[in-house]
Amino acid sequence: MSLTRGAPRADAARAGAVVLTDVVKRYGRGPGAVTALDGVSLDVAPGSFTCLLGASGCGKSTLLSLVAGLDGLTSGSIDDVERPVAMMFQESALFPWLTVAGNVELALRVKGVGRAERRRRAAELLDTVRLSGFADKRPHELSGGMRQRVALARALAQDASVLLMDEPFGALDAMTRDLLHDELERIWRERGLTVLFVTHNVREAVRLGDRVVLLSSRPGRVLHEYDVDLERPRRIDSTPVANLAAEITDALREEVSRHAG
Amino acid sequence: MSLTRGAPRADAARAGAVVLTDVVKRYGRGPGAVTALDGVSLDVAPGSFTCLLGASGCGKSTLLSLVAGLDGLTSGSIDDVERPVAMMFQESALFPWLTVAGNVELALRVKGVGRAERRRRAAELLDTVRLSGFADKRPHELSGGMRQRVALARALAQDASVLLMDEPFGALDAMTRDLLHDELERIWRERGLTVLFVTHNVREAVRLGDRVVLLSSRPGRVLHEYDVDLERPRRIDSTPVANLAAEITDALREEVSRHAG
Amino acid sequence: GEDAGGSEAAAEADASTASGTIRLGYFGNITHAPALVGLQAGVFKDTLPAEVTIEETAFNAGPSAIEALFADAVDITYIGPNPAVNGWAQSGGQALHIIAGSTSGGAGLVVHESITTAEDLRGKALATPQLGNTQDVAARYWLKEQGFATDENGGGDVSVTPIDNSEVAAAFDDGTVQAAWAVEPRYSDLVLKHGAVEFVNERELWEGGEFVTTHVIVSKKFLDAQPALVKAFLEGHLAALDFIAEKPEEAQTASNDRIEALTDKRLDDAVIAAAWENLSFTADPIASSLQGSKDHAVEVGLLEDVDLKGIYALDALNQVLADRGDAEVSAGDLG
Amino acid sequence: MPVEVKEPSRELSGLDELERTPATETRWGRFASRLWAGTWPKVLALALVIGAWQLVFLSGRWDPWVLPSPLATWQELAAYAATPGYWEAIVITMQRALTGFALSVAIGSVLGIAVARFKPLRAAIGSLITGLQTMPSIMWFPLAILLFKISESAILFVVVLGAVPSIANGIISGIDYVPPGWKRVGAVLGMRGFQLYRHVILPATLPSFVSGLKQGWAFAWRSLMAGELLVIVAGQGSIGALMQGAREFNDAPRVITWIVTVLVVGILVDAVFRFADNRIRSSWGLNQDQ
Amino acid sequence: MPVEVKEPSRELSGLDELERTPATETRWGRFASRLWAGTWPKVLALALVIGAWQLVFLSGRWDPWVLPSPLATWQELAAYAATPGYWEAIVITMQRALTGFALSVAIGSVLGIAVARFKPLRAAIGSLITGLQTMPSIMWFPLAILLFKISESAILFVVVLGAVPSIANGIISGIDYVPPGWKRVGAVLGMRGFQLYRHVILPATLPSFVSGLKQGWAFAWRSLMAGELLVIVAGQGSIGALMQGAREFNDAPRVITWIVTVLVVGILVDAVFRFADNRIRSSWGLNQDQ
Ligand SMILES: Nc1ncnc2c1ncn2[C@@H]1O[C@H](COP(=O)(O)OP(=O)(O)OP(=O)(O)O)[C@@H](O)[C@H]1O
Ligand SMILES: Nc1ncnc2c1ncn2[C@@H]1O[C@H](COP(=O)(O)OP(=O)(O)OP(=O)(O)O)[C@@H](O)[C@H]1O
Ligand SMILES: [Mg+2]
Ligand SMILES: [Mg+2]
Repeated sequence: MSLTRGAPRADAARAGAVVLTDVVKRYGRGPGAVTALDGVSLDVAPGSFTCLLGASGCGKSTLLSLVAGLDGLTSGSIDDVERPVAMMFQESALFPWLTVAGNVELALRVKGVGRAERRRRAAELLDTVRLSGFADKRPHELSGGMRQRVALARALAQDASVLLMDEPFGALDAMTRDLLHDELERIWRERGLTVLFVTHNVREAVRLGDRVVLLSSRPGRVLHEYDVDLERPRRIDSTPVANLAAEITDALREEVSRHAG
Repeated sequence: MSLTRGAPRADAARAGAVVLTDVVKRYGRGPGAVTALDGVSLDVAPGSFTCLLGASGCGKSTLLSLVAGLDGLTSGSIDDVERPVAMMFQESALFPWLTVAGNVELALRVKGVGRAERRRRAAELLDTVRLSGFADKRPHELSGGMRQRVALARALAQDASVLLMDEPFGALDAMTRDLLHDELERIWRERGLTVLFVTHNVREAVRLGDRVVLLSSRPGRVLHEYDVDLERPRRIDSTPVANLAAEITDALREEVSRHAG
Repeated sequence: GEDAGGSEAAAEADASTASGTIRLGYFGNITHAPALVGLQAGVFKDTLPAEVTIEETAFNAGPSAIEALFADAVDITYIGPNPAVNGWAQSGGQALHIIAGSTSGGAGLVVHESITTAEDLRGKALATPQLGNTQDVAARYWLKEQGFATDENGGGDVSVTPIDNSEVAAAFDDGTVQAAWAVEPRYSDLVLKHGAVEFVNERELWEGGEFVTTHVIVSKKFLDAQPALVKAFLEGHLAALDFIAEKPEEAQTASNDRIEALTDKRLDDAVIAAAWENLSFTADPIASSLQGSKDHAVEVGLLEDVDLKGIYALDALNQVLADRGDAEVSAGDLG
Repeated sequence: MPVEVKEPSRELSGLDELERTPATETRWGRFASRLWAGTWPKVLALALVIGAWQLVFLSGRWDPWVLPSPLATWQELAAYAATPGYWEAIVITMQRALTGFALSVAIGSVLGIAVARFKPLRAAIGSLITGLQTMPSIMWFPLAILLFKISESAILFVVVLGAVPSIANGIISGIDYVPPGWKRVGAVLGMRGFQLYRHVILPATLPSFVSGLKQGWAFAWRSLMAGELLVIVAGQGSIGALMQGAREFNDAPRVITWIVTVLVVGILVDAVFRFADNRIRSSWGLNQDQ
Repeated sequence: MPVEVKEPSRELSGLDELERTPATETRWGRFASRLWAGTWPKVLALALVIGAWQLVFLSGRWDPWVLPSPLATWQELAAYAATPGYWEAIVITMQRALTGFALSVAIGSVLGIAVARFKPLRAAIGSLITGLQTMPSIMWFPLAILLFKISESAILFVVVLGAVPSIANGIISGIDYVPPGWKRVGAVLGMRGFQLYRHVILPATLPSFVSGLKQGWAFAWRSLMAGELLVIVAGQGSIGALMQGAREFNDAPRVITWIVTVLVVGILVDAVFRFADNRIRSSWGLNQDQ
C-alpha cells in the first residue's frame, strides 16, 4: 500500500476523462453570494475511480453538477468530458408518473433502444440492484433505500463512459451496500467507466476508489489527494482498508475542526 | 459490556413510552398488497434510546410513521404514545416557502411560542446543528446534509417527549455526525426524551442506543434485540463499540443473506 | 276594458297631486325618441309635478326590460311590440298593460343594388334581427305573400337569416346577405352608408301607413297602486311628443345628446335626419298593427296564438288627451 | 392482553371524521359503498335546492311567470326533452364544442409550450394571453365575420379565441412549476429539446394542464353560447340560440330548462376531467392518505 | 495553459440560445439589460401586428369603415382618450371589477377549501362548480334582477358567479396536489385543522391559487362586460356599455379602441399576477436554472 499526499499537481501533461482547471463556482450575487468552489483543479484519468470526501456543504454536489454540465461555472474550465455523462443525484429524483421499470427504461428510451431490449435491460439492472420484484411499483410505494437503488439502476442504464455518483449508497444497510459495491466494481471494470463518487463513508471511499480526493469547506478547495493502491477485490472490513480510512479520517477531522474552530 | 440476545419478550409487565403490540401493516389490497410489518411487538421504555436496524425496505420508516400516528395500522395496537411526537423524516421535507429559520420556527409557532422567543430558540437550535450563518437562506440554497440538519433542528424545536428519527445523519460527513451525536446525546439526557432512531450505521446505533433492535425483511419482524450496556459517553471508534457493532453486523449479514438466498 | 281597472282608476286620478317615484325604462335608440327627448330636454321634469321623481334605467334589449318589469325593478318602460306581447303571453295577461303609443314606422326591406325585382330575391339570403321578432315576422309574411317559401331554419326560396343588429352591416358588406329587413336607425344607415337600396318600406304594407315600433307599457301592479303617477307620466309623455312635433331639430339634437350620454357616440346627423323622416311619433298605439303582426306571426308559424284582448289600458291616456282637447285613441278589439 | 384492531390514523381522524365511509370488506361491498358515498350527497343537495325553491315559490314572493314552480318546470323540461329539437340542439352544440375544444387544445398546447420555452416570446405575448382572455366573446364577432363570413368557422373562431388562453396559461404555469430537479435528471439522461418536453416537462405539467383544460372548456362553452347567436346556420337550433330564444320570450320554465341542461352537460364534462385528475393523482401517489 | 472563462452550462446552451441576454456586470447595467430584454420583444410584436394590419389595410381587401387603418384608429384612440368620459368609464368599470373580484376571492377561497376538505360536499357540489362556470353570464341576468333589482349589486352578483368557480377550482386542484409528505410534516408538528391549512396546505397551494386567480379575473372581467349592460346610466358610461354602444354603431375605430383598452387593462393586471408568480417561484427556488 502506497500513499501519495497530493501536492498541487503540475499543470503540464494533463489528460483525462475529466479535467477541471481552476474551477470557481459562486451562487448568487452581491453580499449574499456563496462561493461553493474556489479554484478547484482536478484531473480524472479515463477509466479511473475517484472518490470525493468533504464536510457537509463543502461543494461536492456542486462539483458533480458542474461536471455534468448542469450548472454554469463562474470561472475556470472543465474539459474532455464526454457528454452526456451518467449521474446519480443525492435525492433519488424518480419520476412519479412512471413505474420503477419505466424510470429505468427512460434512460434507454432516450437513446433510442427498442422496446424489447429496453425491457430486458431494465429487468437485468433491477436484478443487479436487488429489486427484481418491484418493476411495476410506483416510486411512492418504495422505501428510501429502494428508491436510491432504482436511481442507481437508471444511472447504470445510461451506459455513459463517465459516471457521477452523489452519495449513492447513503440510505442503504451495510449488507446491501456491500453487494452493490461488488456490483459497481464489476460494472466499472467491465465497461471501463470513469467514476466520480461522492461519499461520507471514508471506508467506502477506500473500498472503491483508485484515488480519494479530500475537499475543504467554504470555500471548497482540493485539500489532499490519496492514491489507493490496495489490491482488488478489497473488503470494506479488511485491515488495510481500515488503516487507510483511519488516516484519511484524521486528516478530515483536522480540516473540519479547523473550520469549526 | 453485557449483551442480551433478545428472545421474544413475555407479554406480561409491559409498560413504556411506546408500546407496540402485534402491529401488522399492509399496503394496498388484493394480490398487489405488501406486508411491510407483520406482528411487531416492541416495548420502548420512557427516557430510553432505541435504535432500529434492518435491511433496506424492511419497514423501519413504516414503523416510525405508525408510531407518529401518520398511517393507520392494519391490525394490532400502539399505546402510550404521548402525541404529538417529534419526528425527523428520511427526506428532509422542508417547506420551500419558508427560510431555514422559518422552517425551524414553524414547530414553535404551532405551539404558540411568541415571536421573540421563537427567534431566539431557532437561532440556538441552528447553532446546535452548526448552521448559524444560514438562518435566512431558503432550503434550495442548502446542500443535502445541511437540509438534513435543518430538519433535525426542526424536530428538536418541537420539544416533544418522544423523538422519532429516520436516518437523520445519513448525508453527513463523519465529523459533523460525531458532533451531532454528542449534541443529540446531551439533549436526550437533558430533556429525558424517548428516542426511536433508525440508522444503517451499526456503529452509530451502538454509539447512541440503550438498545438496538434488529428487524427482518419482508415481512418486517423483530429479529433480535440487543441491550447496549456500554458506559457513556461512548466514542464511535472505541473498541467496545466496534466489537458489539461487529457482532450485530454479523447477525444482520446473516439475515440479509438468508433473505437474498 | 274589463281587465283594466287600474287604467280606469288612473283615468280618474288627479295627476297634479301625484307624488312618488317612477322607475322608467327605455333604450338608447332613436325609436325611443320620446323618452330620449323627455329626459334629455327636461320635458318630463317640466311637465311632471315636482313631487314626482323619475328614476331612469337604460336597457339594451327587450327581454331585459321585461325581466326587470317582472322582477318589479321598473314600473314603466318604452319597449317594442314583440317583447310586450311575450310578456303579456308569459304572464297570462297579468303582468303588464300597454298604456300609450310612442313610435310608428321606420322599418322595411333594403337590398343590394343588384336586386331590382322581388323575383331577384330567390335563392338569396335575407337578414332579420332575430328569429320571431317583429321584423322577422314582417319579412316572412311579406315573402309568403310574394309566393316564396321560407322556414325557421333558413331554408326555402329565400334564406331568412337571423343576424344581430350590430353585425348586419358587416354581413351586408361582405355579401353574406343580400337583403335585410331592418329597423331605424339601421335602415337609414344601410341605405346611406352601405349602398343598400330601399325596396319595401313597411309603411306600404299597413293600412294608413302606420304600424307600431315602440310603445309604453306599465306593470299592472304599478298601474293599480299608483294611478296618479301613471297619469302624470302620460302627461309628460305627451309633452315629449309635442316637443318632437314642434321642434324637430331640437328633438333630434336632444335625442342624439342622450344617445351620446349613454354610448359616448353620436349618430351621424344624416342618419338621424333620415330616420326621423321615416318614423312618426304618436301616442296612438296603433292597436290594429299589433293585432295584425301577431296574426302574421301565427300565420307563418312563429307563434302560438295568444289572446291579446285586454293588453291595452288606454283610459288614462284618453282622459289626458281629452283634458287637452285632443282626439282619443282606440285599442280596437284589444282594449 | 387484548389485541385491538384500531381505526387508522387515530390522531388525524378528528379532522377526517366527516370523510369516513364505513369499512366494508368484500370487493362488491367496497364498490357499493363508494357509489353510495358519491351519490347521497348529490341527491341530498338536489333535494335541498328543490325544497328551497318550492318554499320560495310557495311564499308567493314572485309571480309564477317570474319564478315557476319546480313541478311546472319539470313538466316543461320533460315535455321539451321529449321533442327531437331539444336533442338535436344538444348534439349540434356538443359537436361544435368538441370541435372547437379539440382545436383549442391543439393550438393552446403549442402556444403554451412556445411561450414557456422562449423568453422573448413570453415577453412579447405572455401577458397578452391573459389580456385576450378577458375580451368578451362578442368583441370578436366583427373580426370573426370579417375572416369567415357568417359560417360555422366564425363560431369556431370565437370558441377557439375563448379557450386557447386558458389552455396555454395552464401549460405555461405548469411548466414554470416543474421542479428543477426533474429537469436536471432529464438533462443528465441526455434529453434535449423535444425529448425533454416529451418525457419530463409535459408529464410533470399534466396536473396543471388538466386544470387548464377544465378552465378552457368553461371558456369554450361560454364563448360558444355567445357565438351560436352569431350564426343561426341553416338553422337547426343550437343550445345557445334556443336559450337566447327562451330568454327573448321571457319564458321562465324554458329558460330554467336550458340552465339545467347546461349544468348537466357541465357536470358530465367535469366528471371526465375529474376522472383524468384522479388517475394522475393516484399514479403519482398523491391520494394515498385518504 | 490558458484559463478560459466559459459561458455557463454549455450543453444546455443549445436549447437556451434564444433566451440569452448579454452578461453585464454592474448593477445598473443588469437592470437596464433586463428591462431591454423585457421590452424589445413587446415593441417588436407590436410593430409586427401594426405592420401586418397596415398591409391588410393597404391591400384594400376590406373597406375602411370595416377595417380602419392603424393611423385612423390611433387618431380615434388619442382623441377619445382625451375625453373625460373615456377615463370615467375605465374608473367605473375597474371599481366594479375590483369589488367583484375581491368578493369572488373571498367566497371562492372559502368554497374551495370547504369542497376540498369535506368529501360529501365535494361529491355534492364539486362537479357543479365547473357546471356553473360554463353558464353564460346572461343566463344569470333574470336571477340577478330578481334578487337585486337593477342595481350595482346585480352586476356584482353576475361578476361573482362568473369568477368564484375558477378561484374555487384553483384552490381545490392546488389542495389535491399538495405532496403528502408536507401534510405529514404538518401533522407531526402537531398541526390540526385550521393550523394545517394556514401553515402548510395554503402556502403549498399558492401557485395553483394564483393561476386560479388569473382565470378568475378573466371570468370576472368577461362577466362584468356583459353585466354592465344590466345597469346603464346616462352620462356614466362603463366599458361594457360603451363597448356595446360602439358595436351597435358599427364604429370600427371605436370598437378597436375599446378592444385595445381592454387588452391593455388585461396586460397590466396580468403583470400583477406575473409578479406574484415570480415572487413565489424565486422564493421556492424554481427559477434558479435560468
Ligand atoms: N405507500 C406505500 N405503498 C405501498 N408500499 C409501500 C408504501 N410505503 C412503503 N411500502 C413498502 O413497504 C416496505 C417497507 O418500507 P419502508 O419505507 O418502511 O422501509 P425502510 O425500512 O424504511 O427502508 P429504507 O431503509 O430503505 O428506508 C417496502 O417494501 C415498501 O415497498
Ligand atoms: N442553488 C444554490 N443557491 C445558493 N447556494 C447554494 C445552492 N446550492 C448549493 N449552495 C451552497 O453551496 C455550498 C455547497 O453545496 P453542495 O450541495 O455542493 O454541498 P455538498 O458538498 O454536496 O454537501 P452535502 O454533503 O451536505 O451534500 C453550500 O454552502 C450551499 O449552501
Ligand atoms: Mg451534496
Ligand atoms: Mg426508510
